[in-house]
Amino acid sequence: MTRKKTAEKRNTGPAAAAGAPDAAVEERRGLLHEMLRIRRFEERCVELYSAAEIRGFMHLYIGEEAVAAGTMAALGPDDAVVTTYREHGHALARGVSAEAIMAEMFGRSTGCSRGRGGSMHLFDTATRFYGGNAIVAGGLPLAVGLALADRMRGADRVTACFFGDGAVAEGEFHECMNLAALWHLPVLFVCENNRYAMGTALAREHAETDLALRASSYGTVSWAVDGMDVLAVSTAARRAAEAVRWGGGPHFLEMRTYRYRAHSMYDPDLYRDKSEIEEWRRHDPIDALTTRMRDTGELGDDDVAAMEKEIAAEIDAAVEAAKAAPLEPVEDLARFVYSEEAVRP
Amino acid sequence: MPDFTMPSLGADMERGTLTRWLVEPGDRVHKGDIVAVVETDKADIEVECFDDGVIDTLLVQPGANVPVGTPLARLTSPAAAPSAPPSTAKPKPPAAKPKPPAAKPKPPAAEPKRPVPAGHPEPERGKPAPAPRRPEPATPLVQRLAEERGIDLTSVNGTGHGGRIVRADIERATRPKASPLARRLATELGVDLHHVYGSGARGVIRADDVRAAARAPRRPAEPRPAADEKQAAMRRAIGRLMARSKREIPHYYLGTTIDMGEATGWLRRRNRELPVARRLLPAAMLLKASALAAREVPELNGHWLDEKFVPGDGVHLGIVTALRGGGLVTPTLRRADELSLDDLMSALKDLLVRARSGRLRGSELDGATITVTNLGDQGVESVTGVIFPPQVALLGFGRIVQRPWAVNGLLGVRPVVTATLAADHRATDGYTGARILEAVDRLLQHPEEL
Amino acid sequence: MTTTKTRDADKAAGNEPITYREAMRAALRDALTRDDRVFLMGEDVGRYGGCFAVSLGLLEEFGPERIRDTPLSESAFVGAGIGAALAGMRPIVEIMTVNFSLLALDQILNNAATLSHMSGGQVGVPLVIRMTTGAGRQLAAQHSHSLEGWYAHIPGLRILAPATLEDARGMLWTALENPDPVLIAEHGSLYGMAGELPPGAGAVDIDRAAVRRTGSDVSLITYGGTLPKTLDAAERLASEGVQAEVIDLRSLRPLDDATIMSSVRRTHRAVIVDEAWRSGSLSAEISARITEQAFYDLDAPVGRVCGAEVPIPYARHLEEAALPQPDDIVAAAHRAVSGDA
Amino acid sequence: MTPRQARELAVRSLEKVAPDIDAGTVGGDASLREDLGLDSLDFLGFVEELSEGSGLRIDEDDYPELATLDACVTYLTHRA
Repeated sequence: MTRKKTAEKRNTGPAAAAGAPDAAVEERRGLLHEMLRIRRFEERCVELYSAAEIRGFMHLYIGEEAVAAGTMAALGPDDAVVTTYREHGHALARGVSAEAIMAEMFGRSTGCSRGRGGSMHLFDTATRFYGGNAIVAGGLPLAVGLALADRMRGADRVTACFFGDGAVAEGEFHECMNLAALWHLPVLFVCENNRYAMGTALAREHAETDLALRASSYGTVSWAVDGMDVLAVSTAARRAAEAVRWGGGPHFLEMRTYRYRAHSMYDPDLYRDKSEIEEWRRHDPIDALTTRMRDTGELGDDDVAAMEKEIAAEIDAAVEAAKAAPLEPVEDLARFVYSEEAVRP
Repeated sequence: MPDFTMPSLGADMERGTLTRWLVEPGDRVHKGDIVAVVETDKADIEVECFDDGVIDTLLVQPGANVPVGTPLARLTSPAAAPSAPPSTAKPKPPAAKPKPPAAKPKPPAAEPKRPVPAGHPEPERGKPAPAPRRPEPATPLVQRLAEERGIDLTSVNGTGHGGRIVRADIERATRPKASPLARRLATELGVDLHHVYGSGARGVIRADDVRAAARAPRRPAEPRPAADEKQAAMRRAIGRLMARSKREIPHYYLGTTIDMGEATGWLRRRNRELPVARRLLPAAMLLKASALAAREVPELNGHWLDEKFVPGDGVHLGIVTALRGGGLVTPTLRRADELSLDDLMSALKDLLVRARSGRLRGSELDGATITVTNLGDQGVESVTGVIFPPQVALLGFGRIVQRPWAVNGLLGVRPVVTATLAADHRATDGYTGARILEAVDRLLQHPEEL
Repeated sequence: MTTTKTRDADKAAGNEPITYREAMRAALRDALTRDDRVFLMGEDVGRYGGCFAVSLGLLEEFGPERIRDTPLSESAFVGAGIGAALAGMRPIVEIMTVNFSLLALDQILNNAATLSHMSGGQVGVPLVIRMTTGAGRQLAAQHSHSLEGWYAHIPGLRILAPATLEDARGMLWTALENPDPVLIAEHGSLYGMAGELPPGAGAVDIDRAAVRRTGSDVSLITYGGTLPKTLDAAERLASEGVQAEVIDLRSLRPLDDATIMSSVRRTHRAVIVDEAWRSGSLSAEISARITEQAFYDLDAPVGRVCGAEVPIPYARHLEEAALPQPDDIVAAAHRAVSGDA
Repeated sequence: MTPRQARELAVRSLEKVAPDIDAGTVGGDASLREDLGLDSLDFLGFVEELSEGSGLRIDEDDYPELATLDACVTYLTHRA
């Protein structure tokens, strides 16, 4: 199963022919590049938000990059993705261009939702990215439906549905887990348990905090994964996705991860103390992989610098393009409330 | 080296209050360091710096409330700083000056403007100008009724004893309740809603009521009911003006007969070559002669104001125009003395057509310095008019008639016209009055010079 | 083969009287037969044959994959219908009654109605949702709501109210072919209505209102379950010297302003009959549009005959008092015509 | 010009100059100046309409022959 985008580019090199070890190195390099890319992108978003270039709500993923990078690596180009408002990492890792995402957050017509969705509602049919959903657990029924269509047409595709620990307490979570299991639907539930539902810690929102255990009660194959270890994430995601693709029914992965920054730009983050954040930073997924690859000689200082340089250039270009991009003309305000003539597939 | 500015910390944050600095001038700061605490409506939020550098000066003191983007501290580059570790040595793009918040995309077009029903012209509006306030106070009943129906008593014409406002006046002034369709039909059929019986609940007038009122037997010659009302109002206005004129102005009258032979002969010869549209009427010559004469006798061309004569700023002729349905209006022909006969003729035509169709502008109805009445057109030989205050003179012309006339001792038949003058004895006396009639006579003997 | 299939076939062919529910069933069968992307999903639509027996026999004919009974999870299966539509299927989701649709309102509003616009036109939701609505069968407050007006408030949705056999038979296919989400509100008291369907009756338009009876004195504007009552009232008014025109809206969003205004401009009087509570109802919207677009043609205030603003009571006499009845419609029409409104 | 056309032109011209007079019902023998109250200016406009409508050149000397509608009809039918 080849990973979209970055990984493919590298496989064409001589290393690919040499077989596994180099492929593994390439894959790790790809995962590191993806995680670093997500982090730098969001750090730049903080600056832009402070300068009021980006407005509205913005929810950052910094700290959880391993889940997006690892899981997307396990998906194929025809698979579908449904996610939440904390979606920049998912969109980037899935292959939505940094430029289209940045333009969207600048509210420009070149944004991946024409500037109408903003940070919380990114859409991209090319990568079957069916958007962020700002209603907690609101995306789960959509994912079930996408999987239902695949099941009815015998398509061996996977629908990956991302949501947080907060969604597990929603009625829709219960309804969808039961329906997916009942109808044996090809959906991969990816629960990013970052230990806080906005300002409410895990133990103050769930009587039973072992979310994987909860999920298994629906007859769905479920297990927990260290969401701060990108290799653990990608291994688990690959195994689960394969099972789902070949008719193993829905699978549920509880990614135990952590967000370093507040719930959103508007959150004073008073509900946890700084020491806890520092504790989790010591298991930072980027530092962990960088250290490991340095120790095994797979990664040198200049490799990291080159990666940073390439990423910075990509982000700068995205920001400049977004600033220069046009706004959607007000005359188009009502367009697409109803479909234009063409009937969709 | 960009300044450190007040960050935007929320979707609707326009301003922020600096609570505390966590650094002082001289401190070395790195990208991402927390440098200050800002108070928002939710709580105090720690604010990070986005650049590496040294705090140079703190521009804003704690407690200050400033708009987003305001420079809070000036930074200098870490001149002698050790070479930055590779990972952080990113070439920083030239940070733009603290720009005003991104040009907010124009807010989506406000809801399409709600269609406001076109203002419906009230047929009743346009009542004649309110008469001056009645001395006698209205009765309590009338006060209450006016109060209830939101009517301004000064705008009501009192028809009671001594001009007192009585209940009937209030009824007439109240805006009748009618359905929109009824109100539209009333305008289209020229029905005055005041005279229509409302068959609907609480006397509401409905379409059928208006149709019935419109169908009521109407003799073609008899003016339309709405015209009655307007006619009566006009009659009252003219009556008041003439009464005041007679009361206040000591009139004296002069008259003379003018030989129109030269003038009418010249006119006929001239008209023969012209198409109908460009032919002149005798009236035009009479008006031009009057204007030129008024210029020669300025004492009669002006106004009597607070006991003294104010000469006019030009010869502006008030032209008495009879309206076919009865009543009259006096449009003003400005600077009549400077108009050629042709220009005067076309101006006269235009004024009279618009006067008759009620499309005169306010400015065309006043400002006359002397008035001419030409009722001769209606077959009367001699006209002695009543001066229009505050003017001081009025010229009148009768019909041009054939009369036996001695010219150079020989008897013949000549077309003649009787010209009269009514003048204000306070401003002038007979001697001056006579001079204007002589001037008119002399001018009419040389029509080609008019 | 099962009896319902053969008997239905005869009725659909117009050989003998057919009921509203049988016409809707014929529409379902026709759609399922013509397009394999079409499937029906809802509580008890399969083995039970539908809470109002509309889908009786379809499970046996089309199988469990395309006639899917669902658990009692309105948000999940309505959302799943939306998801399947996103993926190109043509689902027909049956929500047993409008009363239970409140549990799926978030999916209908925030996903079905919004995704196309919010995504800049990238994704569409070609979904049909059917739900039974209205009162009059002594089902008490929680099972007697009329909430089509709520849904007619939402841009991005189309709302239909089939009140005749032709519309029950013909609206579904046109709705399925429409690329946007369409809600079909079927008034519960109409299912048993019997009549003749012209042979070969098929798809009908879903944009225009219909003048079910012409008249010159007053326009009676209504939809769905109150159409029969309004037609009865019109008959009585005729015998009392008032020629009433009856307009069946058929589409609650978008509203067919042209047909409404052309009627009101002829009759100069309008009475709107709407079973829902009057405050903020569809009748309020139609009245506002009439005063905006035909103000100078009104010879009386726009009248409204609506449900009493109370939770619908169980007791028969109370329920009848709470709902608009022909007597109320006749009285309102007289008030408009005689001008003591 | 036939008598009917002439009368139509005369009535139309009168209506144009004096819109408030119901030209259709006015007696053919009613004097335009005295009975209907047309003043010299109105009459000039009336003559202007007649000459334009008929293409005739109407001199001042002919004015007396246009005193009533009937007179106008005979004047126009003979001349046009």
